[in-house]
Amino acid sequence: MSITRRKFLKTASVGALALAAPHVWLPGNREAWGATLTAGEPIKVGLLFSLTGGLAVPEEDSTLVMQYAIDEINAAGGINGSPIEPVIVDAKSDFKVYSSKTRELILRDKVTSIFGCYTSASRKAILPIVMQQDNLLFYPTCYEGAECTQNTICTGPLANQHSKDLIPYMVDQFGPRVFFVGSNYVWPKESNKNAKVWLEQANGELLGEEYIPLGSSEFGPVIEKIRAAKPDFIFSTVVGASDIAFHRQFKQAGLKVDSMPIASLTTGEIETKAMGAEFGAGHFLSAPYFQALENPTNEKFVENFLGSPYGKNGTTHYNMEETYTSAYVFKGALEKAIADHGIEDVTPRKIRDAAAGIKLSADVSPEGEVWIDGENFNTWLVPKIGQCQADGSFKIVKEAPEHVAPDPYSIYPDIGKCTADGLLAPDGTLRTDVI
Amino acid sequence: MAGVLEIQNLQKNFDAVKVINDFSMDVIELTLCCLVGPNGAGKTTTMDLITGRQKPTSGSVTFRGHVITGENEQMIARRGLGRKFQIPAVFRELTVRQNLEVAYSHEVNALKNIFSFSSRQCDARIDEVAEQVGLQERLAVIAGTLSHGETQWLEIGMVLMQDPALLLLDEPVAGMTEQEIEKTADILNTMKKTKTLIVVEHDMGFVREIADIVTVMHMGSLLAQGTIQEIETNQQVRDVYLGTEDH
Amino acid sequence: MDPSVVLSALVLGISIGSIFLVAALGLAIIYGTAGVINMAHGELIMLGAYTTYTLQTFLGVPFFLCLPLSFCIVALVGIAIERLLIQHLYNRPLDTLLATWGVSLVLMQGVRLIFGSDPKYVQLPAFLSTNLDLGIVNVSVFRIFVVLVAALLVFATWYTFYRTRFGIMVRAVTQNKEMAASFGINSGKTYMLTFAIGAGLAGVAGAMFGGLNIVLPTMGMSYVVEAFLMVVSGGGSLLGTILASGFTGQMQSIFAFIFNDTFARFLIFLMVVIFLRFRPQGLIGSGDTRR
Amino acid sequence: MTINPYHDKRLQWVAYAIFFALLALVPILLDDAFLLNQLSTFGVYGILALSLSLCWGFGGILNLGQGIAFGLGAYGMAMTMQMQSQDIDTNPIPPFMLNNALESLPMIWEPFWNTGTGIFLAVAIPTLYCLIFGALMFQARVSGPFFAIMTLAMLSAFYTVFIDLQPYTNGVNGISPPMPLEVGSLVVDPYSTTSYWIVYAVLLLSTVVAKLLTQSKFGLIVRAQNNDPERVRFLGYNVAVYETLIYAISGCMAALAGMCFTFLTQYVSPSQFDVGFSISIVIWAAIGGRGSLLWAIMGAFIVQGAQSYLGDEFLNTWILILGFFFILVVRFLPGGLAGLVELILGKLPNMSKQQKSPGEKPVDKASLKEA
Repeated sequence: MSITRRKFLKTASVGALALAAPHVWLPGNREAWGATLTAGEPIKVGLLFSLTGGLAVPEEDSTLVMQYAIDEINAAGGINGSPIEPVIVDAKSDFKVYSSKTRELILRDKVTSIFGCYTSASRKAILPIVMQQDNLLFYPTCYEGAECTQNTICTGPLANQHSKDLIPYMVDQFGPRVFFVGSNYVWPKESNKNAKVWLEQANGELLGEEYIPLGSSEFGPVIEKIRAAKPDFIFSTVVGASDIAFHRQFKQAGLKVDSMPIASLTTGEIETKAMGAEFGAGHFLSAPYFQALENPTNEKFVENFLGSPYGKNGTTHYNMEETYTSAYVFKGALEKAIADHGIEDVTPRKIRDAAAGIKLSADVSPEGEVWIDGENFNTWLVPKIGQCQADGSFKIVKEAPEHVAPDPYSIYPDIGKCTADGLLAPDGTLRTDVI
Repeated sequence: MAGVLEIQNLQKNFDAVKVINDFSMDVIELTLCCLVGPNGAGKTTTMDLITGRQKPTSGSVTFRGHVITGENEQMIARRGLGRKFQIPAVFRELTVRQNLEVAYSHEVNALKNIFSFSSRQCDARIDEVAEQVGLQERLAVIAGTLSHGETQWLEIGMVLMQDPALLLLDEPVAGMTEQEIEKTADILNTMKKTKTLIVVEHDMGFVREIADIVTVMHMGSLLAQGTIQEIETNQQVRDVYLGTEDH
Repeated sequence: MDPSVVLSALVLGISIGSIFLVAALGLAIIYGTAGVINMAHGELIMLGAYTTYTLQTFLGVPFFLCLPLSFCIVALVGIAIERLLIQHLYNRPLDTLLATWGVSLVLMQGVRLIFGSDPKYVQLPAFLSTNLDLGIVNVSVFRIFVVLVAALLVFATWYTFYRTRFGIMVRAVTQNKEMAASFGINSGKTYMLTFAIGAGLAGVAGAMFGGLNIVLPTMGMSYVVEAFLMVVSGGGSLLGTILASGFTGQMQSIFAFIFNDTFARFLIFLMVVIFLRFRPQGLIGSGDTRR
Repeated sequence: MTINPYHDKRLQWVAYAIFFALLALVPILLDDAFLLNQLSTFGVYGILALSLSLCWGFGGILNLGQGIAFGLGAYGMAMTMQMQSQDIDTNPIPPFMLNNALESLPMIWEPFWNTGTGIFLAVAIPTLYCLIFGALMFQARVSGPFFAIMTLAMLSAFYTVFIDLQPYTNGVNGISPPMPLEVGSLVVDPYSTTSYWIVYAVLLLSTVVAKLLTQSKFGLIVRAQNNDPERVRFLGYNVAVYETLIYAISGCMAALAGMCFTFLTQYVSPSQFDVGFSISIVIWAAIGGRGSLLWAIMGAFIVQGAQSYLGDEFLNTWILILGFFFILVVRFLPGGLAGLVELILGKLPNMSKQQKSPGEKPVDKASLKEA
């Protein structure tokens, strides 16, 4: 039965195939990068962020800080004498535009790499094209993991790094009973799965888990559930406008920050500024970077950035810093790739391979030394815990004693382990492009 | 002759107000019955109740032996009951020809109509009806640009295209000039040879020209019924009309 | 279930219902009177929030004074929209819907150009950020405040439309425009004022929602679909909208307690569709108003 | 009475022929993967605008939720493509499901193992949805702005539910099938002429079907009920059936567009159900001319083309410009660009003396005013 159907489809498709002469592409084969770098000529990279629409709040900052970093690198002589040339596009907070702009960047502008996206949804939207064209995506913020491609480098914390220190710290300071609140999508759910692992290790107790529709601003029912459960602290992965509504309604409902603080993975400098500092004060955030970090690199970064035309929004925060370091990871990897292969033979894929183990010293990275994992190409970093102060700034209350390793499959050991060549399942099979 | 339409004890209440109150009437085949009465007598509501546009509170309407109360507009229409509205209702964006084509509703099945493009029968019927209502020169015109009288004729033509057994015409000469009224009277007089008609009308002169039977309504009830001469000499009717002096 | 949880759910239901109501009130008036579906309503709410923010931040106007001022300023915007655009489209209901959608695009992007897309917030007087502990239930003062304002607005609206000369004029125009005109009622002016009041109510709503959460150019969108459902299922009348908001608010709260917020939202949409299948004229609304 | 060449039926067919001939020349004349892909995407938008013009321009049913059928079609295709990269023995479950603690493939995914069944379902489910929802609403005689609001509400409901059903849909993150669509031995590479021709064929087919529909008796009745549904009812037609059918046919076309879109982008997410996207479909059709199928398609090409080339130029002011332009069109030019062309052609010296025949497009200015 299946044979006849196959035969039919085959006959039917022959006609169409005849018309489809150029660009025939067989699964498994990747398109070669259709350009070469030349010494002294500009190196094009794409900046794919939303400058308009709902995602513009964080992503406009990402574009600005990338421009700042590129200027800084170019002023210091560029990469092997070649300046970096950013191709800036506006993704308009619409995944269809992300997808079409990626095509534009790769196929028309022939960029060497793309720095872009703030949400997993937009990343998933562009990865099929990036993978097929064998280009390289620098994803400069946190995400849930559970992905193993050969075309992505991430400089933000993975779900397994993010809350590893935060949960034990909060249990220790406030007590073992915790309530999880998150926005209803993949990243909060994955983060919470990781948090549960740390919670168990810290002998904590999970009282409840609630998810709010993205963009929703009604926290009444959730707050009543929290009030009834009486947790010692709240672990929050609520994002965006909802996060601000949550903090405001938390205070308005009479919940007390001293006895039941929110430990968040998202509420940073931008958010506290947007909600009014009195609503943020006293709550906690885990992030690899805070504007208030006291080290010379950061002080220089904050001062120079805010003094530059790109610092018009008046703050730096973890997302921007992760974007900033990604530019230097790119620089390091490209220099290594040029040294290994010669500039004419460099391709985005070779840059990615060369990024394995690239280390940014504390002189370069405002958050302190970080390096790229040689297997899964995420970043080894030190998560820090900050407490929001009355003026909206953060005070660092704890810093992890050592770097935490990124592991995109930490809670799914049965699925496999991400290696440089693909996802290695426990039975030894290797699968590429797992998204 | 048998009654083609029988209305029995029809009642319609809007909240506490009885708009139609125990109204009964028989319409005999191939006659033209005029329904007259002052404003608010319930003439148009009666039409609505017959054609299914409104549901009666109680009572029944029987058409050619079938009780049609409770059926919806299209079911009643398919039984052979055509209606022209008081405010002429034509498809203003379509041409006169298209209006008539839509009204040719021998096939109402939507799926079959998807595959139906043009039919010779329909075209023949359009020519016939257009001649009958005097619009044969105006077939290509957009209906919205017709004069008031022409619009009235078009709607009569549409009802004819439907080929119903019973036509209900709500004020077919309202707003017409003298000549137009005369022409309309001719059209109706020709029609009643093959159709049964109920005409709601204010203009007693026009009624005199066309009516076989006149039914007078007042306050939702039947006041009198008979030939035009009988009605014109009826004292009750005179009282009601003198009270309101309508035309 | 624990009685205090049930009670909390009910109290919260009233609060959520009052938020729906405040959001829908202006829409209901405009729809009920002029038959205009104002797709820019959400953006008028947003304008109200930005007005309050601006008055507060740059002129130091106290919050309570911002509410009436937002009403006036957004009402002026409403008048401008009505005069320039809507009055030419009253006989094309679908086109008013589209045109006001265009207005919403322009307002949203215009505000973004002026204020930037970073979020702002409305500063509340300290006592509104506290709560009231009544033993078994615990209510935030701000939520009580919203309920009170909702009640006040409903009363004011009812008074305006049922107890003043203007109200009689509005209802006359709604019933029969030609007839009203023959009594010397200027229907154009009546519509304009109704539109202004509807817009002004959206402005007040915005001022309050700015206190509940965040002020963003896109904030209007999150209220507008629910507000429409309230008006449609209420049948376009004031009482219908109040009933629909109250009922939906309770449902939202109860479902959110039993299931979760997302599912509660979905259930509400489903219920409205099924309800309208069997009662297309809405809760309060007459069926026979055609031709 | 002078005849406007715009209404000439033969000239109309010529215009359609020229448009499709030009589109057919593109892949022959230019070998640019990016442009081809972009034009294919515009083609998909064209199908959407066409489908909306059919139900709104001709049927008077303003559907603000055209994204539902589009999104369902897109999901159906994405599920089909996703299952093509799975293996029934070694790797039967899409990766995202494992993260959502699903041990086995959910029932609703099972039919998508088979490409043919998957593609069939991708069209059938949205069409069926439109039939059911349309029947519910139209039988209750919900129409006009009320219906528009209800479609908007359903759109929000779908958006919410597709986010919430994370184990089955991967929530907000959506589904990105790692491989292009394969039908038999044909690989539908999104950057190739193959995919261009498929979109072209779907657009052509939809246009011809839509054009024939509008010229059939069915189309005439649909247009008549747009003028005056009650009159149509009193002629014996069940208006609800006609409305439901035109709504479902339009939905079916939108579903086809959704499927094409998925093999072009290899990605689908709940933002297909975004209100803004469904509204932009309305904007394309309105600016092009809702009453003309061809102009609705061109509306999509023009607006999307302008957006991708001028959008970056004007960045922040682009939406402002689009908004103003849209308002002006609704206010002064309800027939869209088509109405403008009609007006201009009407002013030209009379070219054709032909009698008008039935089944023409109702695009004179007076005709676009709703009652």
